[in-house]
Amino acid sequence: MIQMYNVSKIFDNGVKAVNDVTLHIPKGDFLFLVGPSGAGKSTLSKLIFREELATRGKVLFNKKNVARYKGKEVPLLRRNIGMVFQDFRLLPKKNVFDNVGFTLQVTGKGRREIKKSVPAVLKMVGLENKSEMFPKQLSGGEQQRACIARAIVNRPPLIIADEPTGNLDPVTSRDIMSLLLDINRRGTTVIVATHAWDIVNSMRQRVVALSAGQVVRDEEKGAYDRCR
Amino acid sequence: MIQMYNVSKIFDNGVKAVNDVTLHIPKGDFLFLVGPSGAGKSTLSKLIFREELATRGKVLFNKKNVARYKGKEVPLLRRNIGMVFQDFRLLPKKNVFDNVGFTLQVTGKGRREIKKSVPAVLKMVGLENKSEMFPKQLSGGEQQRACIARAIVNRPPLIIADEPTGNLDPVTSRDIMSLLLDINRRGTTVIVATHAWDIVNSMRQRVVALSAGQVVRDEEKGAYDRCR
Amino acid sequence: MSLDNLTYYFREAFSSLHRNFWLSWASIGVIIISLLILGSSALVVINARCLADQIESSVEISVFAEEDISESELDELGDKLKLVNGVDSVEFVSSSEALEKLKESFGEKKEALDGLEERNTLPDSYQVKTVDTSLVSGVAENIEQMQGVEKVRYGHGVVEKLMKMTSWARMAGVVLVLLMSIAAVFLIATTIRMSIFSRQYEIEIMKYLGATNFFIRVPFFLEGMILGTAGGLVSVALLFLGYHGLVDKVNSAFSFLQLVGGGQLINYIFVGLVLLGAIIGAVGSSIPVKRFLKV
Amino acid sequence: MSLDNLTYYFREAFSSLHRNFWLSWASIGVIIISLLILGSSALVVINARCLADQIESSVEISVFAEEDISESELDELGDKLKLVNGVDSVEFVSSSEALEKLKESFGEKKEALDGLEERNTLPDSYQVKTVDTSLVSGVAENIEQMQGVEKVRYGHGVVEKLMKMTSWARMAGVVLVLLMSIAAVFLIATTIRMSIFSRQYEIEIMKYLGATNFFIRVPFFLEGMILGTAGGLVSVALLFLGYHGLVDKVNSAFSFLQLVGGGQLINYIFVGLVLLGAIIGAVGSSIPVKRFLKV
Ligand SMILES: Nc1ncnc2c1ncn2[C@@H]1O[C@H](COP(=O)(O)OP(=O)(O)OP(=O)(O)O)[C@@H](O)[C@H]1O
Ligand SMILES: Nc1ncnc2c1ncn2[C@@H]1O[C@H](COP(=O)(O)OP(=O)(O)OP(=O)(O)O)[C@@H](O)[C@H]1O
Ligand SMILES: [Mg+2]
Ligand SMILES: [Mg+2]
Repeated sequence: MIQMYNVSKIFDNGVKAVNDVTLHIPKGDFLFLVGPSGAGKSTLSKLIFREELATRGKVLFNKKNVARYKGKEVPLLRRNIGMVFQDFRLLPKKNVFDNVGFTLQVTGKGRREIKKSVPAVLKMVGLENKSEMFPKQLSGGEQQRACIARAIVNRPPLIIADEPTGNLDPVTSRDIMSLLLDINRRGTTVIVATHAWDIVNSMRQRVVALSAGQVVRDEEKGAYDRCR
Repeated sequence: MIQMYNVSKIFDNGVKAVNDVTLHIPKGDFLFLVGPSGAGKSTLSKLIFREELATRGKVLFNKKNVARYKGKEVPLLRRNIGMVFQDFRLLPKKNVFDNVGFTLQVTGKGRREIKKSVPAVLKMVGLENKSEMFPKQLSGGEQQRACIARAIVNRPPLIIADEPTGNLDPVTSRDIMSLLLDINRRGTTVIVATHAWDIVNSMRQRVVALSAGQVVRDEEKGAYDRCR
Repeated sequence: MSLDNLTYYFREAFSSLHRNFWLSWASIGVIIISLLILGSSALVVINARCLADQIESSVEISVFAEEDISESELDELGDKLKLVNGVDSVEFVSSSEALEKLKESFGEKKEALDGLEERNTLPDSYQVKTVDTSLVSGVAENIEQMQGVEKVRYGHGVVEKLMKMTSWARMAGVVLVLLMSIAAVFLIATTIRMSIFSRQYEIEIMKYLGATNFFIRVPFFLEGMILGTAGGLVSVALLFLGYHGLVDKVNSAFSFLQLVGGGQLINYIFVGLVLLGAIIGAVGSSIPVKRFLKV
Repeated sequence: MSLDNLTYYFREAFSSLHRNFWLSWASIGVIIISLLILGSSALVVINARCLADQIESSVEISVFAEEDISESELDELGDKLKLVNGVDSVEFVSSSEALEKLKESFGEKKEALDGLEERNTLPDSYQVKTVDTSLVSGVAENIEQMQGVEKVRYGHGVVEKLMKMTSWARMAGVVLVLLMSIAAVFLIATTIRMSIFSRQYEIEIMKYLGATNFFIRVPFFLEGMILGTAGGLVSVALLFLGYHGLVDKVNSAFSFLQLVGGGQLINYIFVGLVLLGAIIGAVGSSIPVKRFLKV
């Protein structure tokens, strides 16, 4: 589903966030992206999402170079990707229901469908009682879960979750990870950038480790780090 | 240093975030605040910080009811508290150096002192190379560390860190926690709201567990939860 | 565009007006004031032009026939005058009519002229109006050369000054309305732009969630149109009431100064203001969104 | 306030102007346009008042003595007139001077009056000017009752109309400038308020970091003052150049219509505009901050 060939990202201020990464992610994969703070995990996700464009190299999504998506096509690319942003990015003036429903709204889904799908997804992440609340009125973990609900509600073929459990307690974290794994089992490709070493270690999925923008490890059934 | 007597916080929309909490935190304490997502940890911190006012009950800081701080005194209260916000709250149009220096600036510190203190603190959190960068240009973990640097730079008598390691890898997380413990050993009272069960368990400090706004456990040398 | 989308667009527009309450009111305020200023200038200009027209149309050439001319020759002269290029109308004023007119123009002092009736030295004349004020001097020269014409008179310097002044007033009017339009457009567009500026964050997120530019912009377009139309209607209402109050007062107070009381042009202005408000609102709201869509 | 703080405040103000580049320019644009509109209205009003003054000062009362009055009584009457309350000046106009004046006012048609010289029926008169136009009718009545006065005349209806019109013009002027001031203040304050609106998040954070309200507001105050002063200076410069260009053109084109070319009042307006800009900028920037400080 995703191929990266010698991808580098150098920001305006000269920071080399991603450095010559070559990576293949087949359809149906479940992949943990790990690495120390500032290793380039979020930047790598943004390259797939076309939030940033690669300085060098090629990023292919469904065999098409994402840099080739122009103007009107960019939204079509993004509708294929359910993104859990590290900084949440909830719409501040919409309540939880409308925030989650927004991804359905943009694809022109009718109100009936929205009214059916959204509550179901909110229930999955444990926010069934918060649908009328605005982002500002939510706790950190609740915002994070709203963000996860929004990413999965329109059943995209790819989900990228950037640190989806950073504000969640261990129990909820595990629930969320099981949810993602469940979605993966039904055919969705899932990429999770995370620092939750305990979960990574217990789930035994593919692990790609980044360090200073480079892939330093890529193991099937891997662990958070070699030593453990 | 902090006394809470039967404190409750009910938000406009009827949510009872903190429910009849009585809690004493002596000067020099190191306290972990734990509990599931939405338990009321952040709200409790905000009550001390006077970001929110208690609906019922009294919150005393240095023996003075925080509700009694009016107008011009509120800043004086806040200068005594180094706060690591769960949502960071970095000033978007100032670079890291100026963000961290701001807490010194507001107390009227001279430029010479700022130029001396800030780089030292940035080094402690590992951001010595990022001082010219703006919040938008930082990774999630880097923003979090900038926020921690800002909270400790003016050596306040109380530090409240709300989920300070949610975006940090295990190694950096441990470094930050040791830093906080170090600061605590020099006499600063430290409150850490966190989900990092591994760190809580290994550090064996006082643990206050919240659930649905109520204190359900308060143990010296406690653990993240009873079962482990 | 399905019905679902359409209701979504309108719901969004209205709830955004509601959520951005203060910004909406501030924008409407600015729209009202800008359009009021523009509308008032337009009304002033219309009245100035109308006054200029009145002044100009009162510029006439007096043609005095030779004293020894016969009655029939005099008539003939009148007919010939009508054929001169640029002449609009010709009116015969007899010696006694001239005295009447003179007395009239004296107003309260007219008894000073009482003695004149017995030996009226005022000659007969033709009063010639030209099609356009700029033709006066040319026509006058032509007439002077005609047979049977003793003397031609028109307010030489005065006419030229008047003409200058009225054409100035017209030009100044056009410039004023143009400048005011630019100012109004700038003010309204800037205000709306600012209010959208504060929503940059939202717009970018929507783009990240796979919304098309069109999808994001339509509610802004509608919102701006609603704001602009509302502002336009309020300012036209205020202008209408204010202006008609003024017209009533002025027209009854000064019989010699009559304001344009109504008519096509003024209605056009009122309709134009509402349209202008709606258009700047709609376009001004959807254009600035563009710069935040490039993510 | 230490030097460190002072430099901080100024550094903050300037770097904020720089960082909020677009908002700063938009605000300056709005300030310039608002002050230009206000300034132009003020100039129009000044000129209208000046014109009104000229018209009013030309309103006189003609006092005609009884026909059988002696030379010395006539002189005496003149002296008495000077003592009437409200009278500014008294001028004797003999019968022949009156005819001259009349002829003059006839302009090109004056030969029509040629016959009058032989039997001049125009009486001698005193031309009385009053201190203030509103006194004309009162003074005239008083004079009428004086001994030796045959008749008093002043342009009854006309004078009253003129007075009405000039006092109207004055009032309308005051109203116009007042309305324009309100509009300018509203426009500028709203714009600056909006630009601060988009910085709500920053202001709140500063408050959470222990900054005092004063500390947060001073840079906004300075920033607004800089914006306002800059906008004021630009608009005054434009107004100065534009107005003087206009005065030159108009005063040379129309000898009968003279614009106020300079003087104290106009300088006051220019200085006033810059001050107004600075004040609204400074106050308008620091007041709206207040609502975000309540955290
Ligand atoms: N817009 C930007 N401009 C400049 N530098 C940037 C920008 N975004 C990120 N960086 C830099 O690129 C590096 C990688 O950032 P990235 O956000 O990908 O890290 P990360 O692996 O997600 O870290 P974390 O776990 O802390 O979120 C960091 O050093 C960061 O400072
Ligand atoms: N401003 C608010 N208005 C209404 N409800 C609120 C507000 N802030 C918080 N709440 C509610 O209060 C409860 C406690 O929130 P709080 O942020 O204290 O939780 P928390 O323990 O910090 O959770 P987390 O670990 O997810 O950050 C939540 O259910 C939340 O929805
Ligand atoms: Mg990241
Ligand atoms: Mg919290």
